[in-house]
Amino acid sequence: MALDPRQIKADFPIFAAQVRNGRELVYLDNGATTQKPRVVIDAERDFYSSEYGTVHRGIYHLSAMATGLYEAARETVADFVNARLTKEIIFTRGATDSINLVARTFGDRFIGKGDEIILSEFEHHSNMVPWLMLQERTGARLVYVRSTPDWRLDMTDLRSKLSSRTKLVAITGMSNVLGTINDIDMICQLAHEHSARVLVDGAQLVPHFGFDVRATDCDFLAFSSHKMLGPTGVGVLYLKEEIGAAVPPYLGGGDMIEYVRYDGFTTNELPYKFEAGTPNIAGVIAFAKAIEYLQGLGIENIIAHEREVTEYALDRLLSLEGIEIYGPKTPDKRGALFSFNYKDIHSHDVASILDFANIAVRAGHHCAQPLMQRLGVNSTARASFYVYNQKEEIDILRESLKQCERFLKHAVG
Amino acid sequence: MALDPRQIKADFPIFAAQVRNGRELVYLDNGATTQKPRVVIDAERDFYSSEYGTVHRGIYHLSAMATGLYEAARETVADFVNARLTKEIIFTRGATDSINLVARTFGDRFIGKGDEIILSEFEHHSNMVPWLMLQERTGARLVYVRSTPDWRLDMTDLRSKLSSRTKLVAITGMSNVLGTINDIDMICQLAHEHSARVLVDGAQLVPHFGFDVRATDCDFLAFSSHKMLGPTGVGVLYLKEEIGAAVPPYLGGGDMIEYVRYDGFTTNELPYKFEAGTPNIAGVIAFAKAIEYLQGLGIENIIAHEREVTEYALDRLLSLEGIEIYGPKTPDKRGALFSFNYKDIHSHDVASILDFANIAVRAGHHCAQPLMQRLGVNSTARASFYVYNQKEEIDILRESLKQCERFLKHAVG
Amino acid sequence: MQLDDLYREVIVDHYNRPRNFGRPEKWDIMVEGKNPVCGDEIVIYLTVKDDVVSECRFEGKGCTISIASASVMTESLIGKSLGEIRLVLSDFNRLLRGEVCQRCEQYSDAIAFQGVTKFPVRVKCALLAWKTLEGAIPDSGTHQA
Amino acid sequence: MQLDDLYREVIVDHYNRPRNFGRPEKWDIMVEGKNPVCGDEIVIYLTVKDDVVSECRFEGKGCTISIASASVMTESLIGKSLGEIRLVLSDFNRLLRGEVCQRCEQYSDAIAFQGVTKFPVRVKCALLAWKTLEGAIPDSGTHQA
Ligand SMILES: Cc1ncc(COP(=O)(O)O)c(C=O)c1O
Ligand SMILES: Cc1ncc(COP(=O)(O)O)c(C=O)c1O
Repeated sequence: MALDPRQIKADFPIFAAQVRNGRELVYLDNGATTQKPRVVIDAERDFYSSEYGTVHRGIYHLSAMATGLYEAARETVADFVNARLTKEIIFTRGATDSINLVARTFGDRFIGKGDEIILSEFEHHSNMVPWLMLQERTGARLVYVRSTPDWRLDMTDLRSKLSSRTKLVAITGMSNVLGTINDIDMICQLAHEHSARVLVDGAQLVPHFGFDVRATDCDFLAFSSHKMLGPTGVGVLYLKEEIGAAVPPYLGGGDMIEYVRYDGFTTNELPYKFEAGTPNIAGVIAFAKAIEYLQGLGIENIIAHEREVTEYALDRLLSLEGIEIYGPKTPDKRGALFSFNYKDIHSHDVASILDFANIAVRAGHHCAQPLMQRLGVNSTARASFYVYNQKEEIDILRESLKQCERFLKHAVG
Repeated sequence: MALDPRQIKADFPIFAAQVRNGRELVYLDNGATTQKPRVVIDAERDFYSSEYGTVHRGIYHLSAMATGLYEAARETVADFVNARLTKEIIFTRGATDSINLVARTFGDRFIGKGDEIILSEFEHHSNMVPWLMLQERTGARLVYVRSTPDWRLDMTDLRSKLSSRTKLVAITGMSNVLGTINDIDMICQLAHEHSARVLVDGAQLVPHFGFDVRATDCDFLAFSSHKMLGPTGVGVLYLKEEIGAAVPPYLGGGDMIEYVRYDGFTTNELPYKFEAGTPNIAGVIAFAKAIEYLQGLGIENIIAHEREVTEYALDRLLSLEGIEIYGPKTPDKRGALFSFNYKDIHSHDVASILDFANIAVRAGHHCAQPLMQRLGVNSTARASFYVYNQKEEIDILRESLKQCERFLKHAVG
Repeated sequence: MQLDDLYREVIVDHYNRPRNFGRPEKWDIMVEGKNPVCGDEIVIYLTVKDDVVSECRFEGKGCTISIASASVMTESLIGKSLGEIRLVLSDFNRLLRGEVCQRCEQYSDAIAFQGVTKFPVRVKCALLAWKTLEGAIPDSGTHQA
Repeated sequence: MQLDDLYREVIVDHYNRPRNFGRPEKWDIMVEGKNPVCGDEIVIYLTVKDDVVSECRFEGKGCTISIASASVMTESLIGKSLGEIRLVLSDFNRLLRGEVCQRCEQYSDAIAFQGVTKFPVRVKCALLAWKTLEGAIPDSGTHQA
């Protein structure tokens, strides 16, 4: 069943609130963060208003209820990514936190001097800097897989770089700059042939295409709630039980321990081992509502919508004179996220001028500075779409882009 | 001006929602987490409903507004703890996260083999385990200051344990088991005489007594939003600028970098250096509302209320036959938080039975297992008070405690 | 939901007068269990003759529910074969998950713990002795996600 | 708030025809600045004679606001003593903080940047050249919390 973005929009209070100069909000910065539906907003409010308590420790009613909701959220997430065990789901602060967790636990334990970590050229800083830091700590080496001219991962190059030295392939599911979707199934298969583990940065992919950790057989999956209709301050790390059990803990504190003595401690079982301190209880509970909302729309329908938008956007934007789009020009294995520059107008100017038409796009390096250099640009503008975006908004974007130029030209007099 | 808890309660929707069997909720687990006033709940809802966007990167209206609110929240916090510079305030996930941040940055850089970290015997696991982990990583040594028979920090013992080997004194502002408040001014003075830094675990102290980082001259201060009327998933680390500049970063990712190359990176300036990834934007913004609410009540008034409750509770509870209270028996330098056991009824049974009278108390080890051993108990019940608690609730607690016994006796037949 | 659902008379009775309490002179199997959260500790001693439990005793500290549950457990195990014990274990686990368990009527006062399912935070207390025993009977095959 | 507040004609003009653009043959002081977020880069060249700026040129890449602002800056510095430059710098900073600055009228087209204060995210762009110069004039004493 096709999504009806008009109807979906009605579930998101921001669209009614943010009409400016008679123009509706065209929100195209979904790659950065998404808006929240009423069910998610209400979930937090209702929880705080009528059943708030801490988790895991309280005997009393409120705490028992909160614990029940919190752990039910974990099941919702486990189910969403098809994890074998609920305890393979760790709640973190966000995708960045999830990846750092892996670097500090699995990385520090299993990746040493001379070992290699394979990345793509188009990773987000969050999937680069933790490994650069690990490199500094341990002397491991980062190896980058080349991109094809069409800005896809060069699988031949990946094959040639995989070796017995490879301990981890840390790769994005979908690039937040190029829109490129990587072939995770194949990457896992190839990596596992070399006994290397695979971390999938799912921050962009998961919200738009869902994910099946068992089908892909990936070892780690990181993603963020706020990029998939959920609250800020919540992320997920899926990790295989066998790995979770074998690595040291991440943060120390309450809940992650079994016994503490003045001179030592033992760690709690999964998933608690990796959840030190009071978690973002309300955030996690509301995040489950976001997932349920997405499931209500139907992941298949979301994927179909994404495809339709991608095709239309590529068609309408590529045909605009003076635009340069960075990333694959064909809709296969590509998300509805488009980085571009228009004429020689600086991306900041583009974003400012579009903002005046109440169109929100991103401008800058998108936390991918090295890639910017590969692309030969200082910055790009980026329009990224989600379930509430209509094809018509692509036309609005197109027309408004033309205005940019006219505006700056006109001003010269 | 004296606080009026009845009136304050009206600001917290949960109290209307949680009437059970005609009994109002007597919420006495404030040491674990506090309830939320309407202004805080509404702040999150309003933000998501009408002005949500990401921070620090967006050119467009929503993002500019969100950034403004987020950074204004930082100023609110800086002002609340009287920081010299706004950039000395780092937003984290919670007190636990804040302390781990210090262990991983300051600890890993400046505390080596043979160096000593001084703690009290009554630290929360969150201020023990990160140091136990550092001990494992670096060979630093943990040194515990003895307690006096009255369960206060033995300052003579502290003096004798401070030495040139001491690199850090990591100490709670107020014990979450004993209620003991430490003399932070004096501790900082003594530690600084030995060029040791001081980390104050303010998770319990800050919500009830406020804090002045400049007056105490502490080097680090950690606390959590959720224990002071704010949302879950937000914490604060105050750290002195000179330290923040000198230590390595914590998590790697977006926002915490200045430049990233494929083979290295440079870090951003404070506070961003320590805030990798998309932060808990809504949580932080609502947290500022919680602080403003507390400031509206007046910190002085909160302190006076705490004192009044403490005096009354000590009086009423100590006079109850069969109760054992762990912690100082006098109200000076002591918070309104009481760990106890009643007759030989297990704390879990006490909590379950009190829960039936709609009284929420904690039972267990309160994330302080080693202290439980010092106290010679397996667990305790704990009643902890806050701004919405009335003295009458102490009487209700007292009467209900008596019921516990009668209930279990009666059941025997 | 009533507090009596948790503190059934028979449970409080088992707590106040635990059956088979105290360390025996000798035993074949000994196993210790702890709940780090509440500090409860339990030690179980089994004597097995011809594959049948001839004696089962315990000692420990704990709340009403955990002590009573251990007491009931010892009673329901005596006279059972190791194979039967596995069945009892999995039955009790099912009971505490809120599932129907007709056989449970036969196990001493086990059925009294049905009410504990309404108090999720106390289920752990009720299971402490049983989970501990499970650790000593390797093949007992109750799984947990 | 109007988009014209940001893109005043005079600003767009400075962007399209930046004054004092391009590297000079020689110079006394050279200083580079970058904005990592947007990739903007700027290099400023100063020639000083008898403590007075005789020439000020720049080159770089950037958005309308950052380029125009650099262009305006060069114009407003030429002929000033180093002491006066400090004053100009702090005046421009104040202007961009939204404070009243009557002297700013005298600095080339600096006053046109007043509208930028309504676009907080673009203030950084407007300040890039000025902050960069500040780094080369150590005593300029503008403080930031
Ligand atoms: C591909 C990718 N990875 C990681 C992240 C980091 O996510 P977060 O900021 O939620 O931690 C992002 C978000 O910008 C992203 O696009
Ligand atoms: C003294 C003390 N320190 C640290 C913490 C940890 O706080 P959080 O769980 O919010 O990280 C707590 C909360 O239980 C505490 O009481």
